[in-house]
Amino acid sequence: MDTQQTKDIYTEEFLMNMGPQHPSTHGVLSLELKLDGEFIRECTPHIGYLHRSMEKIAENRTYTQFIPFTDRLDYVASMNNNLAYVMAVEKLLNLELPERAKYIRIIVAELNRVASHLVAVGTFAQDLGAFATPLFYCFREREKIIDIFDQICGNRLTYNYIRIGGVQFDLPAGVDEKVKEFVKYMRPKVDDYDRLLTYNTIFLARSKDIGVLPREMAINYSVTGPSLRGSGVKWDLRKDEPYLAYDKFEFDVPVGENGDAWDRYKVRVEEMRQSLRIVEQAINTLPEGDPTVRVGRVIKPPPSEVYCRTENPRGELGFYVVSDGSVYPYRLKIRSPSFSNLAVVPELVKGLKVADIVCVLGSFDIVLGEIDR
Amino acid sequence: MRPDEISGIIRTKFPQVTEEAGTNHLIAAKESLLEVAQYLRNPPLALDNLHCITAIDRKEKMELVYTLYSIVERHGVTLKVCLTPQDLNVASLAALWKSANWLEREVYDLFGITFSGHPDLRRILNPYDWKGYPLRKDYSDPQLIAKPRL
Amino acid sequence: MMLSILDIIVLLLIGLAVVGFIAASAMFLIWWERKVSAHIQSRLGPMRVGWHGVLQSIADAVKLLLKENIIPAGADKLVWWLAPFFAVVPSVMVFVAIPFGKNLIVKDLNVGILYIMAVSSVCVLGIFMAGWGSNNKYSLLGGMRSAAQIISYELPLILSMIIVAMHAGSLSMQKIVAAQSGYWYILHPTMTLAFVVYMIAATAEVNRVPFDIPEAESELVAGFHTEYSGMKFAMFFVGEYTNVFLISAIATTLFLGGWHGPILPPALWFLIKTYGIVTVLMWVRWTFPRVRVDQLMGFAWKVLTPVSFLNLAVTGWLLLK
Amino acid sequence: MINRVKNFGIGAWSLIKGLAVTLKYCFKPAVTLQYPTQKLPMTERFRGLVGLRPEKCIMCYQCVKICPTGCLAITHKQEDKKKTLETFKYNMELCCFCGLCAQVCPTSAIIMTDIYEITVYDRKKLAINLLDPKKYDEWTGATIK
Repeated sequence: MDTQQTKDIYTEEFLMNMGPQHPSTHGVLSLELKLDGEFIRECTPHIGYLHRSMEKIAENRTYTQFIPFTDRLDYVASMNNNLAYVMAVEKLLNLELPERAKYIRIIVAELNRVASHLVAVGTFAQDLGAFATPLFYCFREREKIIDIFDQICGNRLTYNYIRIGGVQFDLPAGVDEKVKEFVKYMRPKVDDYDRLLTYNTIFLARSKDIGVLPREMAINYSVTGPSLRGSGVKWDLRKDEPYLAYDKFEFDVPVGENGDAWDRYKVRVEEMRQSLRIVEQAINTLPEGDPTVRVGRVIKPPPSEVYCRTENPRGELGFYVVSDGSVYPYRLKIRSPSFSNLAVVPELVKGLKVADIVCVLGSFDIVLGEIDR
Repeated sequence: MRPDEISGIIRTKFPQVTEEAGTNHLIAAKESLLEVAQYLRNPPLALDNLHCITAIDRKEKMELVYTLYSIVERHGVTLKVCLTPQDLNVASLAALWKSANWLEREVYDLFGITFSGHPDLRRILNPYDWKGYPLRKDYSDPQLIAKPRL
Repeated sequence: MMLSILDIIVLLLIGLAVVGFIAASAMFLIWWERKVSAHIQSRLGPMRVGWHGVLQSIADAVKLLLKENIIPAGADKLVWWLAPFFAVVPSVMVFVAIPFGKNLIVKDLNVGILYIMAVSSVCVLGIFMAGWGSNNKYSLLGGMRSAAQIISYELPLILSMIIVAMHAGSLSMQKIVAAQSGYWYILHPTMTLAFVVYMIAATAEVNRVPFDIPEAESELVAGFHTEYSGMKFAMFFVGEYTNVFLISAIATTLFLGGWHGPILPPALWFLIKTYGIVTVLMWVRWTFPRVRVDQLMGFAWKVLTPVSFLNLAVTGWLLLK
Repeated sequence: MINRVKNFGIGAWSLIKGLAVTLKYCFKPAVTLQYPTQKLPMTERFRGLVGLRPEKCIMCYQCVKICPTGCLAITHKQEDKKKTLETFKYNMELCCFCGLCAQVCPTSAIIMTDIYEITVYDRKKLAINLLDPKKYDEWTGATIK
């Protein structure tokens, strides 16, 4: 670019602020872009607009009272947040769960994973310019899952359903029919997304070889979840460190080849299919019995520390809970997957164009509630 | 490898690294942290993924807990460092693991522990001109309405 | 030649008719686009204002009329104020040469296509002025992109039009339609290729998806018309829909035999074909993602232009053989 | 050169397949509701506004203790061993509709109604007293199950 001819033309890089209020930053994230025409020279994210200091709140709430707050972390997949937090506390109490509770939790968590991936796929297509049509299709399918959750636990977004020692209510009567019917309804829809988006030549041109994340850099930045699997690392907590009853179901872990935006998107579409397989197997072999263990109203775990992590739709959500024997947790650290996933974006974006930063950001599918805590 | 095997290897290499009672968390001294971390990062244990850094304010001392994992070997180690409230400073591991960059910035922002050798140690979650470190136990703020204790 | 009072009145009446038709067709197209996009996305679209939301466009127009006229701080006042006019007036001027029926044409210019191309390339000025005048980084980017895009897609557009002119032997629109009475030009092999190139280039000319880079919602917030609200935004909006109507009208005239058709009156045939192409454009708009700037430019210069030149050469050889 | 044309063909074919998908859904019935006229019936376990059946309340303060955001406040009078409710303040602004109070209440005096349209012009009206019967008339008739 700096041939003799352009030496005497005085060009200047200009600073553009993208966010915190911008159509495709997936929340209140502000990206400061140093632009040279269309090319990005430097990108520094500023986060913290949604910082509610959940960890300070947790120190003033009892263990049960903090469950509704975990819904507000990754508000797109709040069942999985409940699950991670409650499993950490159960590890503290080293509580043994009945089989039925494990199965219900898996069904609910996997359905929420499908709903969360639907949001991710819809907004990623929207970021690439397929205005509103894929998003509406994804939200039409997601609405069916929300209806099932509404019937199970009474709320449509912040479920607060999983309790320490099991679940709040048992599954209502007609739900397993509805779940089976949903799985049959959803399978052809995922093939529709493949035809509409995945192999669309413009979609490929926009997302192939953009924001390539090599294996080592992904592991070094501790990127987790579909973004890590997109770079070809076969690491899925449900398979490698099975918790609950995941080892009883057979499903496979989709892995991308060269870690570009398209691979991360493809892994998510593939994971939807796998989650449907898990839900189908779980709902067919749902054991009978009471889904909750009798836990006293006042929960006082012995003074100790525990770290428990689960496979969230966005990555590995971990809770480091330190208890000092009182009713309140002494310290509660939330290790959020989107926080580390976002740390990679400025590295990948140098030299790309403005249209590509939106694509890379969408392919990492970050949620700001989880980053800012 | 099983946790006790791992701690066995480490403790033979670094005698001054002790093991916390009950759990197999390893406690390293502040000065030798970088050296131990260097060893953990390389092949025999290949802990290539600094998963999370937790700071715990125990009033009389500040604990830093490094949760390390290895995707290649499929095992993990928890390393602890204790800091006296006087000099809240420890070597930064950003050179070894790039994820430490943001995680250490968050610990600095909420606890005030400075990491020497960190590329750009700034606040990350709170506004850049925020006074005080919110997650410390002795942090008090007029607007903070403590919920009535039971 | 002095225009007598009577001539002036007749001209004013014709002008009024054309502008009236443009406003009505823009209103209808806005409503039609919202219904088509709604049904594609399995929802209902406007349903409340009138039967199936028919009066929705009027309601929108009134709303935009009542909006406050905000001039952004530090905007280049004159350029910013003039931009909407430069975007709309050329589209209205093109209507002179569009043949709606056997003699339903404002003025059958014998340089029809040349006039159309000359006038419609002024639109890019309006968009660029909007981008530059609004003193907003997003608009600037949008304006720059639109300038590059429209200029580079003008070449394939003109070439595909010349191919039709070569076959028809004249530039005048009526003569082209007359030449297609028995045999629509689209059936001729080189013409179908020209039709495809024309449609792609024309979609890029009016900034519609997959080429809507200048007002890319998800990157540049709203591109060149970020700072416009109220009637100024309405002018850009009407301008865009008039342009869509125009490129479909030119496409029907050049390739689908204008107002030729078996039983229905000619004007009705013309409208059916034009709105058919507009519906296809809408269908394309609500399906495809957006192309990136450099891919768009690469596609224009590396694919469309060579193909058009090749087509031109083949047509020339065929005609002279 | 040949595979450039082949790729171009595959690309064009993928575009047409995409168009086919949208065309397929174009003729399928719409799934949306016209909100103010058609409303989605809420399920039986839906957690809307907090409702109270005062006669069942035994003033055990369990709900006040469990509420994570502290939006319930009760005062009661104690005359020779007989407790009567005085006020039952409920602050809708802080309520996060988590349903913990309804779950912990021994006599299920406090329950979650299915009102979800909570809009007020003045913030102070969000703090209401659950005892007076006209509390929910402003929003569609209270459907205390």
